[in-house]
Amino acid sequence: MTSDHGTPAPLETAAPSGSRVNDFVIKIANVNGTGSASANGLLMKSLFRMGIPVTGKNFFPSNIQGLPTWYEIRVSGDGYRCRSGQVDIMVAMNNETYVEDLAEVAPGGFFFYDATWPRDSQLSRKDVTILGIPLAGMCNEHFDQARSRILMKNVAYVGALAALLDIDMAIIRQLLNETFASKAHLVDANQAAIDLGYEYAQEHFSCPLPLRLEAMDETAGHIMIDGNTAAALGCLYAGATVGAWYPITPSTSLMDAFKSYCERYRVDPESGERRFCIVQAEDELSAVGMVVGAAWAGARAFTPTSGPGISLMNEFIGFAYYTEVPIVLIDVQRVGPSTGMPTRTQQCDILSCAYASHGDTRHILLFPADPHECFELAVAAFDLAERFQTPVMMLTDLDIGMNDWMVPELQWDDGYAPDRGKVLTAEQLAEMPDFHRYADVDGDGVPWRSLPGVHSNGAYFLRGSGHTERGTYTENSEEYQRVLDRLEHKFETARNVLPAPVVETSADTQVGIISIGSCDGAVREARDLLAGRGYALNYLRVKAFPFADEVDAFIASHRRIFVVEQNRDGQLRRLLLMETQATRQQLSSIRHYNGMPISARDIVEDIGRALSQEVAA
Amino acid sequence: MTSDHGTPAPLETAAPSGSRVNDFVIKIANVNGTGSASANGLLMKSLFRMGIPVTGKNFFPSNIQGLPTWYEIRVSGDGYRCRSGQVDIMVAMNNETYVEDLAEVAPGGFFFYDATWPRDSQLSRKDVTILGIPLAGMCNEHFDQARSRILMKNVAYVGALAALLDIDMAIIRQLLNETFASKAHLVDANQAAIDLGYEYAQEHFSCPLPLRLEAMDETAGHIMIDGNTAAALGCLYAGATVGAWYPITPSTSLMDAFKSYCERYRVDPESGERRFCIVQAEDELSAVGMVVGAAWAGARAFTPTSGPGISLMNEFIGFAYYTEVPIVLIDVQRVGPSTGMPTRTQQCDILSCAYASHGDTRHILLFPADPHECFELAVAAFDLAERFQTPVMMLTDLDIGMNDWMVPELQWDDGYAPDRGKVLTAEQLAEMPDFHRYADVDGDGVPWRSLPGVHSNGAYFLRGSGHTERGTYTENSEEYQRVLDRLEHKFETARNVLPAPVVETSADTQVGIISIGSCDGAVREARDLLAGRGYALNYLRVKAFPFADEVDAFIASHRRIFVVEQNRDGQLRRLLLMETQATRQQLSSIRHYNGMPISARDIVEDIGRALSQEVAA
Amino acid sequence: MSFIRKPTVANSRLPKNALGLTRRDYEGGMSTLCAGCGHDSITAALVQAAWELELVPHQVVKLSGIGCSSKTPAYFMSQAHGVNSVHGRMPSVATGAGAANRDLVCLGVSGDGDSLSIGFGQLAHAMRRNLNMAYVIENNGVYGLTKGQFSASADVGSRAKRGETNVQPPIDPVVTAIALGCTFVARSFSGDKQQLVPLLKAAIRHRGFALLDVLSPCVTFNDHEDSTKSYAYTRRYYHPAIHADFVPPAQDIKTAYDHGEAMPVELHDGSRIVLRKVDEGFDPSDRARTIGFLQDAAKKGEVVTGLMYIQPGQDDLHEVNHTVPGPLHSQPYAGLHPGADGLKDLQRRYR
Amino acid sequence: MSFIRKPTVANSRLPKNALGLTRRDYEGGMSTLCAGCGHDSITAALVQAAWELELVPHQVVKLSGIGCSSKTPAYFMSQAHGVNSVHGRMPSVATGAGAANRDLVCLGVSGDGDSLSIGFGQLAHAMRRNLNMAYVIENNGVYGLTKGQFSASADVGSRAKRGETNVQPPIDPVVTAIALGCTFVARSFSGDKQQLVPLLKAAIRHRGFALLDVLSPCVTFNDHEDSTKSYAYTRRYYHPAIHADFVPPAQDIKTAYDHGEAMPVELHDGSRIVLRKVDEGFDPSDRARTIGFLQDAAKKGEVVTGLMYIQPGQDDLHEVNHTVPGPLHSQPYAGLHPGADGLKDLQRRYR
Ligand SMILES: Cc1ncc(C[n+]2csc(CCOP(=O)(O)OP(=O)(O)O)c2C)c(N)n1
Ligand SMILES: Cc1ncc(C[n+]2csc(CCOP(=O)(O)OP(=O)(O)O)c2C)c(N)n1
Ligand code: SF4
Ligand code: SF4
Ligand SMILES: [Mg+2]
Ligand SMILES: [Mg+2]
Repeated sequence: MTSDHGTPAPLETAAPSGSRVNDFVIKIANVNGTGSASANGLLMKSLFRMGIPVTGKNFFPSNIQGLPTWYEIRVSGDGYRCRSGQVDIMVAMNNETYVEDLAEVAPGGFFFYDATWPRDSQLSRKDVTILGIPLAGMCNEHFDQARSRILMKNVAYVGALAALLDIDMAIIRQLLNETFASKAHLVDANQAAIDLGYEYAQEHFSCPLPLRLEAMDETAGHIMIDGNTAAALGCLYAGATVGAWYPITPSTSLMDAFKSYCERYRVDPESGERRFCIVQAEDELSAVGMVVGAAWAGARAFTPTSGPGISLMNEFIGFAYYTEVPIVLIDVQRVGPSTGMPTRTQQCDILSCAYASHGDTRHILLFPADPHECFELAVAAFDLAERFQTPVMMLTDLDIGMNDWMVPELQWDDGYAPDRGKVLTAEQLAEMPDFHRYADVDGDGVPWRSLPGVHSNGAYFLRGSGHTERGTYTENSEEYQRVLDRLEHKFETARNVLPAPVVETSADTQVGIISIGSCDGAVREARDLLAGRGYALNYLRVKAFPFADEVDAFIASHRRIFVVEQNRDGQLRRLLLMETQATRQQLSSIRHYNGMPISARDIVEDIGRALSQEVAA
Repeated sequence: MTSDHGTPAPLETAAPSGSRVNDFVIKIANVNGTGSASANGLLMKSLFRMGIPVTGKNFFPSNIQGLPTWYEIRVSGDGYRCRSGQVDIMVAMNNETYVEDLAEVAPGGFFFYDATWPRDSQLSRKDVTILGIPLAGMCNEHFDQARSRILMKNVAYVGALAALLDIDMAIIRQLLNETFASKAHLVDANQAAIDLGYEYAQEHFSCPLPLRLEAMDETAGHIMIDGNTAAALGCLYAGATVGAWYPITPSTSLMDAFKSYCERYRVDPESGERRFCIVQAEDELSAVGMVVGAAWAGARAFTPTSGPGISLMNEFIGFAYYTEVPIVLIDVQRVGPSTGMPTRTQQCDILSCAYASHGDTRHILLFPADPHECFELAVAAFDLAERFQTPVMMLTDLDIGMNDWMVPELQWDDGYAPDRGKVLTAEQLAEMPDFHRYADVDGDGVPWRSLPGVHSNGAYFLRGSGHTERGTYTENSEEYQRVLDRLEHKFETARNVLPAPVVETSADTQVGIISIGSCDGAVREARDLLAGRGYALNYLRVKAFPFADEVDAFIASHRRIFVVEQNRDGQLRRLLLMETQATRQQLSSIRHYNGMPISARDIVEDIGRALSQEVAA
Repeated sequence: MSFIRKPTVANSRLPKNALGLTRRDYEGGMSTLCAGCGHDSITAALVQAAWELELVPHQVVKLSGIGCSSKTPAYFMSQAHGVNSVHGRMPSVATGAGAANRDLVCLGVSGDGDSLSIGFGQLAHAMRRNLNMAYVIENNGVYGLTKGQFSASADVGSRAKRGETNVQPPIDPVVTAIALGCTFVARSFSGDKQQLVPLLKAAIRHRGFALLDVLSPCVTFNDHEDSTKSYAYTRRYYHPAIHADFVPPAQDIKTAYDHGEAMPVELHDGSRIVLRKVDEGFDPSDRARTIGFLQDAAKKGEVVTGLMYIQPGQDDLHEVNHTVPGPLHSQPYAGLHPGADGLKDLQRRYR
Repeated sequence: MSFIRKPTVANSRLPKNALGLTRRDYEGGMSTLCAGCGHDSITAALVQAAWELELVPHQVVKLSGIGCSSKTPAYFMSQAHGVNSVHGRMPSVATGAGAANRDLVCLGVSGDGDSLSIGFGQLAHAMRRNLNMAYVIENNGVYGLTKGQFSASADVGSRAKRGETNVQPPIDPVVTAIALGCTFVARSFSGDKQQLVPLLKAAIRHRGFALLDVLSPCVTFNDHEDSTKSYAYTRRYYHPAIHADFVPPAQDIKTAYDHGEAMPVELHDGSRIVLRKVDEGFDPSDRARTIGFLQDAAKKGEVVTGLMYIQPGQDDLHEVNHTVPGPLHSQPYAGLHPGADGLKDLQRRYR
């Protein structure tokens, strides 16, 4: 039969790959500003509710309305969280991108488009089944307001997919009820759109497709959440009370979430008094300055930002390092250099954060791999910053921060109390007429600090200029060096107290992978694929800088290590060369930096080739 | 005899070291704001004119008036230019620091102070000859204005030293005539002060001291100049026409010098029109922004700064890297982190400059070792910046920039023409309706550029956001990556075109030293001293980053290498580990970072110990 | 090297200016802004003004920072060079470009966030230097590109789309510019092309720093009820205080203004701005009174527009510096240094 | 840990304030500034004001940027915490400190370079937030610490020690602050302690941002002839426009002012500033007129001093935010998060 829309498609011929359950990728091509987000959310949530592991990745433009945007949902019964690297079902809602969208579909896949307008004949592809549904047409008939016609068109394709993939309609209904709890008319409108799509598909196609869904029980105890929200919850639970920020993609939603949670949990119902203070600064220099001031005054304070913000914060980061003020920065990395691609992902600020600011400076960095770790490490960031009285930067990225990830439910131990580190009380200070702010009294390189407003014995002068162990101004070589050397000692003390790397040395092999952050999912799948090809690889994922001894141990016990990261210059590899015993020969670089989240394929090809050459040689 | 001032000192007893000619250190301790600078200059110049190699180092406070300041003159017939690490003659003009100043004198040395006021008995030291001259007293008798009394006191000690060290009085006279050319009365006043000191010394002490001077012919063809002035001359000869800056110690005098030379050589005598434009910016973000704008518009433009300025310039540096605008930055390094010690020296911005700005960025760095190289490399900086269309940073330091060094006369080849790199003319553009700003048309990674105002075919949009080879906006992975990969290619092209390292592999040994910038003098003297102890070491001094192949070759051919640098974190060593074949085992770190210029001793001790242990082992 | 040729299409039927260029020759790439965004109307006005002024496209440089507004230089005069600087730092880049080549016609387009938040310091200092440029603020009271946070120009009581109400006093770029000594200060509205085009022409021709604050509603994030920067609000409280027309050197005022008391202000190149007051309590040469006038109007919530202050004849950056005519990069190299002999000579004092 | 004890000396004979503290208890380290530097006189005035206001030293935070002026917080109130921030960024640090602990008495001391050049943007935005602090600019028209370059407050025609004459219009912090809506704006002179001390007290007690521009000659780089910021020039053209006295809550005005028409301005804590005009053409509650007055005076080269503008009762940063009383770091941790159950609960919507 022809692949014109209407008549059922001869799936056998066009889908040689045959039937596949709970293991394929749906990609929705749309135009931004048309409210496709809620439809995509509805679609993904319903799969999640069916107990099937899913991940959703949003590829949107750095603009507000009218440009192409894509949403990619990977259905993976095996629970793989990264991009698979191929598209099986394309929902093409944007005729501007029909051609490239069709080209992206894997052989045997499906191309599903809005057939309200006659389709461009160029579109046909022998190895792809093309399904057309007059979505706009149906919605224009059924709805009268212009806006709802646009919105419902998107909801309608969810209905169609429900039929084609066998999504549980009860779950969709349930989700609509929850989403529009109070507004019944919206529930009905959306349900109507769902039904339009559903019924049309049932009528015109042989449903379900060979790529289909089956309920499982793999999502229990999990949630779907983005890293910025999770990090914001971490800041809430860490007891951060001052947040200063300047809006910048992709970090903006982090402070939005923190704000709304504070408004929910920290406003006195009677008085309306607020137990937090969030300041929108005029730029990042000011935002970090506010955080320095607040932290110095005793509050837990933080600022979320992205690359350009880190560059602007450089001077203050060095100030906080040298004056030992516990500030927390969250860098949601995006594609650099400069303004780069604000809505694409990369891990390109590793080096600039590790040594941020002029002069001899080194900083504690934390590297979460997913939203769950964003929550945990955000809490840790504040404890570590105060314990070591130094800047702590958590580096996430756009992929983690703005996409919905399926992760285990966040846990909280009510026994937790913030670790304020060495802060002197009024009583202690009263006993201490000769307080030395910068002396190493305990031999761990960490001095004691005092907060303003507590006791006059604690008064000292915080200065970025040369200072003695008492905090007084100096230009004396020995006095200066004593403080600088202690800072190095303090950094060493921190090394093995930081979150430990994740090590998986199951396999008895001399070959391994070291990776970081959001590469984790792709690395895990790649290891399975390589194992399938007979290459077993051990794995270490760094969670913090400076690197713990385990990192050196792992390096020492592996002949060859592939360093997988998402930047051009192999920044993690460089850091390992500087800060561990690793040699260049040992560390091969696998770099992916085109702005799209890394997939297992990006890794498997390179490693496979490298290892096969080894064998050959 | 007693060491009270007045009666001749029994030099034999107090000066066991016996007589030394043209090889000792004079240090003058004074109070800043008392005009000691000119007296010290006079003293040093007169030795220089006697044909004796000298270096002067100024240790001044970060304040304007009333604090201790020191000036150290090393007299070295052998031509060593670094600090010797000991003081033989202390001229103590500041009773606030008498105690520490006396303590600093080497056994057998001399302590020369103003005996107008009875001296503190604590001062006596058996192994040091103490000479008192009532300088203030004599000057108060002889001069009547308060100000000239203070000033002349300083000139008077020059007179005394002239007697004690046997300085050629004719030369002093000559210098006074030159300095105060037009103002005869000043010549007389100064000469009078000289005579007061001279005659008093002749009368009361057995002159000359066993530490004395003898005319030589070792300074012919040389000049005494500071690095900031030399760098300013480099900018003048390079044809830089726009300078933007924000004052910061120790870089301020660089722009001052550039300005005065421009006013001397670039102002039309008739019209008074100026062929340059210097803008004092409101801060460093603005200064570098102006340089970016000027360079983009076609002028050779630069900004001098120091560490804090580099931190503030980070965002724009990344912008210029990615948009390929040829800007020149001169970082006169001072002690960090943060404000640090603005009037002390360090080499602590190496790492932060090499990778300045967020995202994947790497920059061309130049490392002059003395004022002579400041001149040469400043010129090179502009040629390289335009040839490779990227930021070039020249890293000097306070020691080079603000101290007077004896260096070979600056040479100029009138055949030189600025290398503007690949700039398209109006004619070329007229033939080029489809100009691609960011395409690699020649295979060397360097694109062609067009200047505003030249031809409409050359019009393009300079943007720090993702761009195609045509310079148009993109969020497309491939288009983005093509430009980013070319940037890396361009950087590789530059590698072996940059100023080559200075290599001295005379000795047939597997042990070597790699060093940088102002360490050079100390390293050279250290090599001689170590050779004396039987340790011959080869030597490589890097002059540029990225490192040329010679650096890898040197590393490959040496079993053990000592990396000598002036910072805490071994930044050059880290850079070598990242960017060359060097292994950690190979590179031992010798770090000196207390703010004082490194001396041969600081190196010899460590290397000597390390090597003797090797033998032992 | 070698580049591919691409044929250029001539559009013959459209009206041409003295340079033989049509309006289309002053247009740029396709806008990617939201349909109805005020910024696009300002782009159209800029095209009109440039065409009428007969600007030579490649002599013009378009500069901006980051933001929806800062994207617009890509949407006009594609034959002119442009810079999308880093956020808030365009004034310094413009200063450098202007310093390097005084012949360039320097045109800045920015937003209220780019200019009044992160960029306020640089903007103030560019005014102080009386840099020769026209600087347009496309003012919508929000950060559009980052989805609608309040900017420093948000008015007290204005409600954001997300619900919160602004309580911080706004920075009024016009009042501030006048207080800072800016030599040309005007306000207009993206919806009033009649007023905007002549003001743009005058701003471009003014030698020195010309600030033009143009209200430019953000249809997506700040065009709702209770917003004081919406189309509806602006139209409702719109108060043109003075008409300003631009008259090129050649043309004679008489012919241009047969009636109405007109006050011509002569510019450096002989062109004039002809002012006609609508509002008596107002004098565009008296700083303090204008500020008072504006602040009283602000209390009433009025949006006063027109040429608020002008002071021609004040030296610009190059007049202060006595810079040679022409681009500095075209200065013969020989004139920039004293050569080998000069170097020998000047080193005497270092001996 | 263990620290060495050091005996503290009590100076019994000196007069004590209500807290039993003497002036000496409000002093700091030895100044390292040049003999005669105006900044040292301001330090003395600050000591006097703090002592008279009976400030609890450790409740005060002293903040500054970088510069000779910014060194001065080390020279008073050694029992108060202090911050020497990075150059020009003190306002943001003060904002953070103030945000974290509203009980602190926030006192900023800066220079004209630190505040009007590199720091102008931050200063403007701190004013806009009406941060509760007193901000003193020790204004000498130059960058002292870097040896005398002109700053943004240098007057047109003022000659530098090295000879060049300034041609760029100055940024007048008082005019700019008024234009930006600052709620307390005053100018004084380091040489007039009579006027300075009460203004400092009023500025410290004013709730909101109080800007105090104090002319403070740099004897080393800007006190020569042809300098408009010298002692001589300032004394010569000195023009106090209005007297301002500070009266603490308890005290009764009558007793304080038997004669002369006094206008008392009540502050949030019941204390008052009593103004007595010297100059009729002047009203410290009318922004525009004050600006006009100042600009006319500036034309005559006059140095107008006094409390130029005051607007009490405007919400400060915390009143806007409805922040709880007391330091945020003393909020019980339990009240900052909903605990394990709350976490379980709120995650429902992520399923
Ligand atoms: C250093 C830096 N910080 C933050 C951002 C994010 N950002 C981009 S545009 C913008 C605000 C733009 O507002 P405005 O200038 O008013 O332009 P509009 O979009 O409203 O026209 C911000 C905060 C950035 N690009 N760079
Ligand atoms: C980022 C940075 N840039 C430059 C400097 C150098 N610097 C120190 S103080 C100063 C100017 C101070 O002027 P002002 O604030 O007027 O203080 P004054 O010394 O005149 O009292 C400058 C430019 C610095 N410390 N940091
Ligand atoms: S978001 Fe607002 S400012 Fe940006 S393009 Fe859309 S309407 Fe214009
Ligand atoms: S240089 Fe000027 S400002 Fe600095 S201390 Fe000396 S007199 Fe004061
Ligand atoms: Mg805006
Ligand atoms: Mg100053």
